[in-house]
Amino acid sequence: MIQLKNIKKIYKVKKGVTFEAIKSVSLNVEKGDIYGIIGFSGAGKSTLLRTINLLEKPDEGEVLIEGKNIMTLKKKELRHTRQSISMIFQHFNLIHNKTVYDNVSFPLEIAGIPGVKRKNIIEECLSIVQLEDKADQYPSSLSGGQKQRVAIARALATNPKILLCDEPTSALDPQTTESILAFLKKINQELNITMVIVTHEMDVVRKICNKVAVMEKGSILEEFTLSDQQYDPKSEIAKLILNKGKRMKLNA
Amino acid sequence: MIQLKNIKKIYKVKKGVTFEAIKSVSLNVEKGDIYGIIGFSGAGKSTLLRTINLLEKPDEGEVLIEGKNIMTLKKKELRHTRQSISMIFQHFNLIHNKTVYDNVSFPLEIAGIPGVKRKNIIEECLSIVQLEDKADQYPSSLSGGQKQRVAIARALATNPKILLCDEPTSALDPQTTESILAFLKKINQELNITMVIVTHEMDVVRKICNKVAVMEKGSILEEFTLSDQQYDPKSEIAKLILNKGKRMKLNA
Amino acid sequence: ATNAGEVKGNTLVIATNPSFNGFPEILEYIQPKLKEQGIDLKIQFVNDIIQPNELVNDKSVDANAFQHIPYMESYNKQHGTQLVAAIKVLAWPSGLYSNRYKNINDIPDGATISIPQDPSNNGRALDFLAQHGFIKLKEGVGLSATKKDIIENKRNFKIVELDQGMSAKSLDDVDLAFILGGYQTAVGLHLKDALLAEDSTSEFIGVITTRADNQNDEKIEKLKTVLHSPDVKKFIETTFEGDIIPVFE
Amino acid sequence: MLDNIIQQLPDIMEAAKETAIMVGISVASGIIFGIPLGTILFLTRKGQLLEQSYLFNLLNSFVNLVNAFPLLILIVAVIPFTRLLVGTSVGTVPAAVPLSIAIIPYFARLIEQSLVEVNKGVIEASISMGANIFQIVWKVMFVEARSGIVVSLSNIIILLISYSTIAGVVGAGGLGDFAVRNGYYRYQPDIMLATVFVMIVLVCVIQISGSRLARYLDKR
Amino acid sequence: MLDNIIQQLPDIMEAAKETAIMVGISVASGIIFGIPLGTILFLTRKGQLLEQSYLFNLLNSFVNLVNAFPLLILIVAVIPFTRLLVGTSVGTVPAAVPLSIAIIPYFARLIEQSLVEVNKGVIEASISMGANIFQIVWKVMFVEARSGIVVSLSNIIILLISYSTIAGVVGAGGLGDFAVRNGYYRYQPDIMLATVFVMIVLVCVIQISGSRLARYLDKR
Ligand SMILES: Nc1ncnc2c1ncn2[C@@H]1O[C@H](COP(=O)(O)OP(=O)(O)OP(=O)(O)O)[C@@H](O)[C@H]1O
Ligand SMILES: Nc1ncnc2c1ncn2[C@@H]1O[C@H](COP(=O)(O)OP(=O)(O)OP(=O)(O)O)[C@@H](O)[C@H]1O
Ligand SMILES: [Mg+2]
Ligand SMILES: [Mg+2]
Repeated sequence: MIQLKNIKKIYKVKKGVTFEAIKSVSLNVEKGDIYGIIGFSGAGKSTLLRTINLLEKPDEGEVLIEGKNIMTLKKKELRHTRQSISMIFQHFNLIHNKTVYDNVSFPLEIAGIPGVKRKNIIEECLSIVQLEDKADQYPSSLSGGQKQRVAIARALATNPKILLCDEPTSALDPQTTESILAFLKKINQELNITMVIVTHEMDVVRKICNKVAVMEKGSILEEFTLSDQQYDPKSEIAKLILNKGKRMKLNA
Repeated sequence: MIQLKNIKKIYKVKKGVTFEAIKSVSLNVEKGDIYGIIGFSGAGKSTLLRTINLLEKPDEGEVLIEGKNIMTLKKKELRHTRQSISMIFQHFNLIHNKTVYDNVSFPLEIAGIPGVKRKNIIEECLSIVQLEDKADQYPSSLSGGQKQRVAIARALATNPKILLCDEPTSALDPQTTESILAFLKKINQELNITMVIVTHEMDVVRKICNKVAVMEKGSILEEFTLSDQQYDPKSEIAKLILNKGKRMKLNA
Repeated sequence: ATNAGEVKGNTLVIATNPSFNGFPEILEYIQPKLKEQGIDLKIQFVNDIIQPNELVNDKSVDANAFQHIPYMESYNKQHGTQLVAAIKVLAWPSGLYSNRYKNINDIPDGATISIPQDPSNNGRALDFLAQHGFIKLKEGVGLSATKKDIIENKRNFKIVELDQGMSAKSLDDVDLAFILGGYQTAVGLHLKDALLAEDSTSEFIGVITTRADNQNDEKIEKLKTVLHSPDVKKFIETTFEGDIIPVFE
Repeated sequence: MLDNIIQQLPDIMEAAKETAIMVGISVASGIIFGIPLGTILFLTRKGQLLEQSYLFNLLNSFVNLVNAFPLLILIVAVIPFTRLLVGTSVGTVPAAVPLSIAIIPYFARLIEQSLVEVNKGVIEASISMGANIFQIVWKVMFVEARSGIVVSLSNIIILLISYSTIAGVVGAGGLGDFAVRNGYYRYQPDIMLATVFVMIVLVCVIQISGSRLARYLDKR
Repeated sequence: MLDNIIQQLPDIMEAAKETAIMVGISVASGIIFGIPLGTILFLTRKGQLLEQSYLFNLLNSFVNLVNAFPLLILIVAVIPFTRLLVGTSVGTVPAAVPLSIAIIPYFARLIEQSLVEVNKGVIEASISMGANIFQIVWKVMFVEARSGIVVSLSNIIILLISYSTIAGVVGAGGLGDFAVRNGYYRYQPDIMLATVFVMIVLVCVIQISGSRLARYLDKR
């Protein structure tokens, strides 16, 4: 579904100084995967995620979506492809001068969904994130978690084939997280939506991911399937996931 | 150290419609406490925290810091009091046109700390959050976690008596969170800094808080001491903390 | 432009409007001649028709050179000043010009006529039109006439008021334009091309203006001598090709 | 004194009407041409969505060129164009042509600057949704920048009210010209004061309603 | 034609110097008075840090009042003040007085608008640190708004270059007046073109460097 081939991303920090945020990373996400990307702060997770829909144009490498190299697509085709890839941003990126309702409506308008249909979809999405009562408010009057939930609702609205999530539950309490994760799992299974989730919450990984990549300093350190009992984790963070996973099982 | 008495905060949503974000909340934080505030998204945690340094002026009630009602202070005295209360914001609120170094320097300049001393303090703070190498960069070129760490460094710089943290580790990976929490614990013990931490990460509560308040819909549902083995939690979220706490002990 | 005010004993400061044809050229031409007489002529350019008089009146400058006598008189009346016409220099005979018609008798009813809007020439144009039977003005308004003083406009002329600098440029927009002497050259016309023109003995004589207390000043006397020389006369005649004419012998 | 003013009141009102016509037409052209021009300037800038240095440099130079012209010279310079457009170059409506030409690039600059202030993350989000440029501009940038645009709009209206004075040279009339001609040149200070007073009231109304509207539209 | 221009070149240069003086002084006053005025306007607005509706209304009315005056009338109206300040009312330096008075409120508006765009969270953060108003303004607001301020600054310089034309009525000279005199009244299109060309170059230099600097200063 998603293939990244030898992606490299270099930022210019200042004159003469560059920073290699992604160093030749390859990744293969299959249809129906919920693929977790974890790693230290600053490892390059968000950057990598953003190359998948070409928000960040890699300096080297290829991005394939359903086998097509989207870096060679014409603008119009790229836009079309992007309409089937939703994204939840780390900093939410809501439109401040639109109400919650209109923020969720926005991707639907872009996708050309007629007005009559939109209303139902929006209300449904808002009810998933339990924000029906805030529909008429503007983002600035929302709490952090509420903003994040609007961002989630917005991403779900268009019923995407691929969902890219950058720390989608970072501002949410455990119960809300739980219910959102359950919903994501459900749409993953029922609608076969592929997801890539950047997160630092090990619980999130354990609860819904089937595969995980661990990033460090711009490279993928290791990549494993969560159900793989044999797997011998290399990184601390991977051990944390797998060990805890065992512990939890013991306690279940 | 910090006493909130019958705090009430009402927002005007639109003409004629108001929203009671805080409904008569009282709270008592003692010197040296690490006081956790947890609860659902939108419960009023951030709002309550922001009343402590009067960023949000309560519509009713009193805010006492070290026994003094700071709502009756003159502007200058209030500023002075605020200089000893640091805050880590949920959305970081870094100054975008200042480098990481200058962002950390800023509260020191306000506190009137001479230039020569500042350099050492700033470097120390940046090393605590492991961002020495990003000192010359601007916030826009930082990852989400790095921004949060700058906000932490900035809050620590002035060596405050009180530290108000709004989800201080929400954007951080487990290891970084661990090291920051360890540091917070350390300064709490060594310098007797009082902290109020709003968080949705149960791990954070378990690891460093000694007291917890659970908020729901603008009220404090319950309040308990973490070391209190007898305590019978009412809310789901409190059970989550205490139960898991037990589990972890079993596994230790 | 220099700052006025620092007038020394042998310095003569004259304010002039650089936009109007005639005086600026003449003043620059006589500068060296006055120098020979021991007078340092300083020209203060002021692009306005009120300020030059104000400056003379409040003694910022010694004299000005831009206006005709009727304007000076009405200015005196309005502002309560006592400016005097010290030296008569030139005349700018104005006239009615047209790009659309060859003869003044061809001008149809309802034609558009442009006139200058500045008060020094607005009344002058209206008065001219009245004298030649285009319109009738209220009794006795004379040169201070405004459009409102038109009491009869049988032929339904449409009168538009423009900046004097615009009148020649808008010849393509109007049927007939009252153009002040000197501006017609901008579009390659001369006094002889006018369908109707003021005669050279009209009262609109450009003068050097000064204060009453100053008019017998030695420097003004010397200025007069220099200005009224045959040399200057020839200069005016050749420079302005008959569109601006000297009024002294 | 009051007599004089009352007597001239119809003329002042007529002048106000002329100002309204000139400013109205120019503001309309400012909106119709200045907003797109400013938007294209912004979009074709280095590092922006439609980066296009040739087009940007062309438009930027054009904007600078017009902004460099003293208004009086601009009025004269565009006479042939004015004549082509409205048949004549004298009068109130024709005067709106050079005023429009003067205000369009100036407004475009203000629009450009308002768009610069739009949060980049929001634009990125709409790109990620597959929005086309038109949608991004119309549904995101203009929405986010709307309060700044409203303030700029009231600024240019105010600017135009005093600018239009100069259009008096082509017989446009208007309040400014009326004040200058009757108040200054014909020395009727009372008339001048009365006319300027009307202008001040106009300006206050526009500024205050602009700033109210801007605050109302700003939900950030 | 070229001969004519070359012959007048010294005059054009002299006019450029006059423009530089007028614009220089006015821009300096704009910075010295306009920035504080705009800042106070912003701070005393409803809902802002120093909310003070009396002071705000007073200053706001003053700004509107000055902005409502046609420049010519303003120049004439302040003559007594000019004379008090610099001893005379005619010449290049005196002309800078009304120009300054005209530009200060206008610049203040632009400053006010730039400050509105500053992120509220950042201001809140500095309040929470116990910063005083001066520190908040100086170390936060101006820092965050600096690129907008730079653009506004180049905008007013450009505006002043063409504004200064009107100062010809008090004998200020300058490029605009020179162009008007020669090109408009005297009909020497070559001289006018040459002069306007100098103005265009000036404007381009200012706009481009302003916009470069603004982009360099913008780290958001
Ligand atoms: N300016 C405002 N106008 C109206 N309602 C507001 C405003 N600010 C906050 N609220 C409401 O007050 C409630 C409490 O907000 P607050 O930010 O304190 O929540 P929180 O507990 O911090 O939530 P989170 O965990 O999601 O950050 C929310 O329901 C929010 O929508
Ligand atoms: N525009 C930029 N210029 C320079 N460096 C940048 C820029 N953007 C990102 N970086 C650097 O690239 C690295 C990777 O950033 P990225 O946002 O991908 O990290 P991340 O893994 O998502 O971290 P976090 O968990 O903290 O969000 C960081 O070290 C960051 O400082
Ligand atoms: Mg990230
Ligand atoms: Mg919160």
